[in-house]
Amino acid sequence: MDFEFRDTPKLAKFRKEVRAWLDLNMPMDFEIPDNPHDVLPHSAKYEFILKARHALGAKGWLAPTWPKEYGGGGLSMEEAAIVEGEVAQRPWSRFGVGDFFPSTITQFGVQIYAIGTEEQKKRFLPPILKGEIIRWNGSTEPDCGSDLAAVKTTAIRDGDEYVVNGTKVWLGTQYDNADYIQLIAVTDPKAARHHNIGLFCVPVGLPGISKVRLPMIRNCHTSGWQMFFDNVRVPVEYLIGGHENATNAWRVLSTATRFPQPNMGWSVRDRNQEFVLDYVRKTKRDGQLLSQDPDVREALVETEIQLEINRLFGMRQNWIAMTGKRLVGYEATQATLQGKVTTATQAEAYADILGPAALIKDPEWALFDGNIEYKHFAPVAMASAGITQEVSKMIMTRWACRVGD
Amino acid sequence: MDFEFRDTPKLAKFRKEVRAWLDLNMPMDFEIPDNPHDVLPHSAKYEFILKARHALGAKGWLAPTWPKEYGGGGLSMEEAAIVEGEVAQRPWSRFGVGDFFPSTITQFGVQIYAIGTEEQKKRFLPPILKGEIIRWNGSTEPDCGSDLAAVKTTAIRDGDEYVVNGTKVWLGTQYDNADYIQLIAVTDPKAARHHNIGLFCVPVGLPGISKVRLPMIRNCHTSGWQMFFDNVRVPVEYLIGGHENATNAWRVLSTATRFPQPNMGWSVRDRNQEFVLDYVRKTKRDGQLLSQDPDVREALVETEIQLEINRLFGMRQNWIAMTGKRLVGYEATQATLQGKVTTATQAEAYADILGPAALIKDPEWALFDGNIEYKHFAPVAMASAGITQEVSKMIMTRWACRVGD
Amino acid sequence: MVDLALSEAQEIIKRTAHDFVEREFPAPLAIEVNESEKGFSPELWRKMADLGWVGMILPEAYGGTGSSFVDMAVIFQELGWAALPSPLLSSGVLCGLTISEGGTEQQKKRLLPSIAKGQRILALALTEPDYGWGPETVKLTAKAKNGKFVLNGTKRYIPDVHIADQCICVARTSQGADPQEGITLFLVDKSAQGLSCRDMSAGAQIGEKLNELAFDSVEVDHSAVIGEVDKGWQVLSPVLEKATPVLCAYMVGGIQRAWEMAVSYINTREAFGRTIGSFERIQDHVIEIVNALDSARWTTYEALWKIDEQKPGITKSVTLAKIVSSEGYRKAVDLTSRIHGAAGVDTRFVLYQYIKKSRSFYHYLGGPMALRKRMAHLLFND
Amino acid sequence: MVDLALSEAQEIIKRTAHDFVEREFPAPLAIEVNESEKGFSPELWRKMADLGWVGMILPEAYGGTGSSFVDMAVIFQELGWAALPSPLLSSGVLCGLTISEGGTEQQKKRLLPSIAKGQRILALALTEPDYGWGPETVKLTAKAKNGKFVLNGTKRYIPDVHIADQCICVARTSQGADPQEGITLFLVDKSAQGLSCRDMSAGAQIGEKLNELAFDSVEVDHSAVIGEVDKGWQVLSPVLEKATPVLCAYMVGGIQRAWEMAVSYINTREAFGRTIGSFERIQDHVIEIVNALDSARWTTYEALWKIDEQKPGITKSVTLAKIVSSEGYRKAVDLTSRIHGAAGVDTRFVLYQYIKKSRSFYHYLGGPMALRKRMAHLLFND
Repeated sequence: MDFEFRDTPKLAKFRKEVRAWLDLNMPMDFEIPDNPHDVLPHSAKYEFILKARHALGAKGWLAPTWPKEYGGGGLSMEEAAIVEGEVAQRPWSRFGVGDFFPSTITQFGVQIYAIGTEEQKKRFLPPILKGEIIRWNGSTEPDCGSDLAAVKTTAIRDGDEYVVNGTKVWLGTQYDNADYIQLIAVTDPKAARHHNIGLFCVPVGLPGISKVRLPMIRNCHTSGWQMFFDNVRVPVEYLIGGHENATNAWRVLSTATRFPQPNMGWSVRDRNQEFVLDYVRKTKRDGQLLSQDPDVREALVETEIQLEINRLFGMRQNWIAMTGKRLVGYEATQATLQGKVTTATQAEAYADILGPAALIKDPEWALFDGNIEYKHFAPVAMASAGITQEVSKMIMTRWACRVGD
Repeated sequence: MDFEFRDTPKLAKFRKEVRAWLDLNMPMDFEIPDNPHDVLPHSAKYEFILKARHALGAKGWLAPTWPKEYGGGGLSMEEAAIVEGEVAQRPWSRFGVGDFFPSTITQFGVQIYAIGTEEQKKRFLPPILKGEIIRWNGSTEPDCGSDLAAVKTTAIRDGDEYVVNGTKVWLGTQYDNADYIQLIAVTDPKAARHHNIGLFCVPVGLPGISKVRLPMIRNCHTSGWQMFFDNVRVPVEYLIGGHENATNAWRVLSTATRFPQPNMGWSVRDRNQEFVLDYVRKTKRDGQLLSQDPDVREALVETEIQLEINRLFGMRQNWIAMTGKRLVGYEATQATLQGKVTTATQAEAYADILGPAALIKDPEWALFDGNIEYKHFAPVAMASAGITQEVSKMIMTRWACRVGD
Repeated sequence: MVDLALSEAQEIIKRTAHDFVEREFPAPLAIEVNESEKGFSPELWRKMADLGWVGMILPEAYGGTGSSFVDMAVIFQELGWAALPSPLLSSGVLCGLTISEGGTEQQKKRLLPSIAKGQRILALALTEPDYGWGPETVKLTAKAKNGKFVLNGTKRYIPDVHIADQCICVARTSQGADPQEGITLFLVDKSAQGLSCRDMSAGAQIGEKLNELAFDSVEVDHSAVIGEVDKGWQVLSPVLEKATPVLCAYMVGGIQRAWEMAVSYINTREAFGRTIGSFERIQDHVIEIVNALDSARWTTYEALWKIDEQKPGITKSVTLAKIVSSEGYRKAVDLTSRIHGAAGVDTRFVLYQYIKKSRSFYHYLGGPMALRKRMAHLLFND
Repeated sequence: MVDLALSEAQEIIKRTAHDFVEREFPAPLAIEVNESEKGFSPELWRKMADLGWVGMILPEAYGGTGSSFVDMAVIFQELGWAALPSPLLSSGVLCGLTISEGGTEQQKKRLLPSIAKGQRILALALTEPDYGWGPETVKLTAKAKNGKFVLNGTKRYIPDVHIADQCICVARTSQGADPQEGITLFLVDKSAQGLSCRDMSAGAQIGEKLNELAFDSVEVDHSAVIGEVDKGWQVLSPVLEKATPVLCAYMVGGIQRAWEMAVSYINTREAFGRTIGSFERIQDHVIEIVNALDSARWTTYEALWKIDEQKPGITKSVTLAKIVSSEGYRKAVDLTSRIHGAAGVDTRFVLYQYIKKSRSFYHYLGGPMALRKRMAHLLFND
């Protein structure tokens, strides 16, 4: 057994290269704007992220472990971890490394890789993996969320095109514009559930697409979009894989470990925990250091325990991916669940310890540049993002309970 | 609003009478045997409980609020609370007042009252309410617990008798012998589920009944029984109400508040909590009073909070019963659930605070005469007793979620 | 004798209040007012004052109606149900009671009638950067100088003061071994020289505007002192205690509304071919909400009853109620949000207002971590 | 580089151990042995010793095999899976390591080979009525007198000592400001004059027999001292630390078995016309068990790996593993019992043995409340 990431001489050399490259392309002295979680279009941060992402992408480091032929870095897991670790140690990474490694890769890229034709992989993956394009996720509808097979949007074949009609919600919650929509739609309303849904890569500029803003709980001032598809004609080449493949694509996604998410944090301590530990070590309340308050101590012990389990589950995910032993299992879902539990534990503990200061966002008074406030609302804002805990448990049940085996 | 039990002059007089009666009939100096939770037949405690119960029953105080015509005390809720409170303050009540107010009344009595014929009420209720007889609960079967409608035991009418065949488990977990079995059995195997089950009061002496012991987790040395019914012929007069009434009888029971359980504890502090509070106030570990350990304090604050909520839910139950406003609701089930949550919180907290001493039962070393050990295992031993939390939630769902409304 | 029902008169108050908020403060308005710059509707405030709610627990002799705390809480529960923001707790309860219990006859005559009518709005300025609700946290100084007092220091996280005419500033006039001694209450005009008020809640998701009040050599007359010099805590402490379960009632109303939203949604929203209310995981969330609701409700009303009837154990009951309400409100809205999926984070949905309020009231008048410590002190008499 | 798999050699050890307990210790025997008067099977113990398990982490020079802690833990996990009781932790790990790390050459030669062969059984007598696992809890005195030491005091909650030949008694020889100083370890014969051993666990539902050892002027020679006089804690402390994750592995095995029982039951038991595994409330219990299992598993093995590789942060990892394992084991068996309904409290069902063991190991080598304090000290370097 080995629980340690350790640089071999070869890896140490690689690390030096990574550092040098980052110094050159993503310098340490980039000025961090206020409210680091705000991603306003054309804001300094937005521009910086785009620039940084393009640079990382061009180098192949946005998708470090993916094959080079598709625009990935062709790196080993160990090398990928070095890239992530070094990025995470830069001061500007307090934005969250997720901003640099977008879900366009970790979600849409994985799906195209899993079910796309060779031609589609060659066409769509390189710009995705190089960070040149952003896709919005067009899965959820007003009446369909967790139960994706219940989508009502239709895409009916008409000659060499699919005609799309329907409404999607909560697109573009992270980025204010996109190149494509990752769209699922019913291709045959009469066919059986789960066997009648297609996955499309829809260019946003097609006629018949319109959108309105959906404001949402979050600590950035952005929001999501509601998008309307009114007889949008999508050429058949934008259908990814077969016309009934979307369910498989999502199943792959919910359990995929082939390309581990780079922000698994297996080599990086949680920055919020570090901030709060440091804060209570230095801050006095009524003449006593907060770190001497037994309740503060116990609350931070509990967050530490959850974070440690989270770290180990993340390490296990990456190890499974590295060894290529299993493509699916309950472990990925368990890690996701533990992540949500950990975040909730942190959110409550930090608010208990820090009082109303944990709720303040104004740069003058906010703690840790607003990260604490951001963290506090993350469990609420992100409860349904990607997957709800309830649906995670449905998935986990299959393996954990051996139900149906 | 009024949250207080307060003696009016009339009630103060009644309290004096109760005290005098208890002094005479259940004297303070009764010697408490070791292992107070052991109810071995013919043990000193067993004999004492029987004697005490008969005395209380003869006085009508075992079922203080029930009509006198059926053997109850005809008392008001306020008077009943006085009886309970005074019994609970006697040293020997550390056995738990539940030993004096048996489930034969609170379960079987309620069912007979709810669905029995007037003749059956007149016949069965008086000996039950006077504590002269004990019934064992013959509901659960090896393959049927929470889902009572799935009983396999049959009771097929043959002339003036029902012929009973089947197996029941977990009878007599509190008492080692009984007069009757509260039995549910299918009266018509072909009829619809829930509409084919009869409730019987079966005399234990009938030919064809046999039994073996079932050892179980508990802190008394007793156990349950498994009972076999082999062509037992039960006269038709022992069928309570109609031959398809058992489901109703159980539904009444799970939500009934007409006759509140006397051991709702609305006027009595939890004795274990009192013991532990007292213990940590007096006991030093490494030279420091346990009550000065912040973790001990916080653990007991949490048990106190749960106990207070428990007390208020119990008060509400008795108030609902007193005002006769509702016969059914989610509140009774909520109170039961809160009771189980509270007990589990106590069990864990006391073990955390007291260490392995909480697990010791030997009289030489046990804490609080073994009550702490008893409390520790109660959440496990009693998890399925009466009703599981899972089924409680099923019942609570109907009202709390308005599902099906 | 135990009676957990509201009296007939209270039922009428409850119906009146419920009808009022349903009619005057429907969800769209709740969003609009709460999201407005001041987070306040002067029009609604006037109507509430006209209904007599502002002076409800103030003495009849000074324009109030001398009602019970349970009466007042019945109204607060409905205000909380509607998420209606107002300075009622600050002005009508905290400051009104402080003046009524600690003020001179002259102060009462001068201030209480206009407070009761809602014409004068007061806010309590107690908490400081070193956040807490005990006397040891009061560090803002008031020094006697030339027959006046000069106030220097900073108050933070103060609600309602941005719309107030005056504030009651809790200041330290002397420092001894006992932090309860040496505290003095001052009535300070918002327009006083050297006093500045800034909104701390910009961009934040908190239900009430929180302000910083900076006192830079603010001079006040001796007549501004409420109660005795150095003995202010003795006036304020019981007021804080009495106001707490009133706030809890507001939170109970919020939990009630969260439950109603949850029940309504789970019985209409479908997933996997069923209404989501048929899933046990969803049902269990609702059961947790109901448990939070009833726990908060009964601990709160017991505390209020003890205050009205002057029963022993008020501190323990109030502490219990605030712990249970703070934790329960947050849990209830978070679960309601989860039940709603992505719809639960749509800020056009009124639930968002409740999520924010659950946060701002979580610590107000004392957060669970501090109150659990207090509960331990009560359990161990130390 | 990160590799969470067992080595091929460890996989063989695991299979061997699993086959052994499946063949030699089926559920009926698990009940019989655990419920027997001594809670011990000498026959199984001999077989375990023959397999080389007892001396596994003892040096080869003294009859051991010098294996790694992970190797040892692989076996403990299978023993825990089977709920097999033995003095392996007491004799082969705690006492064996103490002698191996603190004993003289002579002591090692004399004691270790027979310990490794299982012919000599030792138990550790550390805890006292004032229960705890730190040096400050050691109050039993050893006073030098006529070239001997005289031991007086009481040890409590000591497992395995009733079947041991000797015990290592942790005694206080001097008292200074630092409680870690002044502790001495003595090897004491069970038959020593003045030493009495009594079973404290009569009637109790604890997985291991716990004993009281009363020392009434027990005299021992200087040669009985292991390590230096007054410096015993320095020997014992790292041994306790290393033994802890080995115990955790036993608990991980128990959780694994609880999960298997739960999965088996929910897929066969029916209620309301369905297997109970189709109910979300039941599924959630199993998910909680799996989360407890994996949390305990990975924290435990990381701690063991750190010990084997002498990595920094051993104390934190060990503390974490024991907190997570203690809490997880209890939760897992309680949920498995609940899943089984009344069948879960039938003591003829082997689950009962796991319920008892989850209790007795909960506090052994440190309970969560004390360990969370230690974790705080580590976080804040105080």
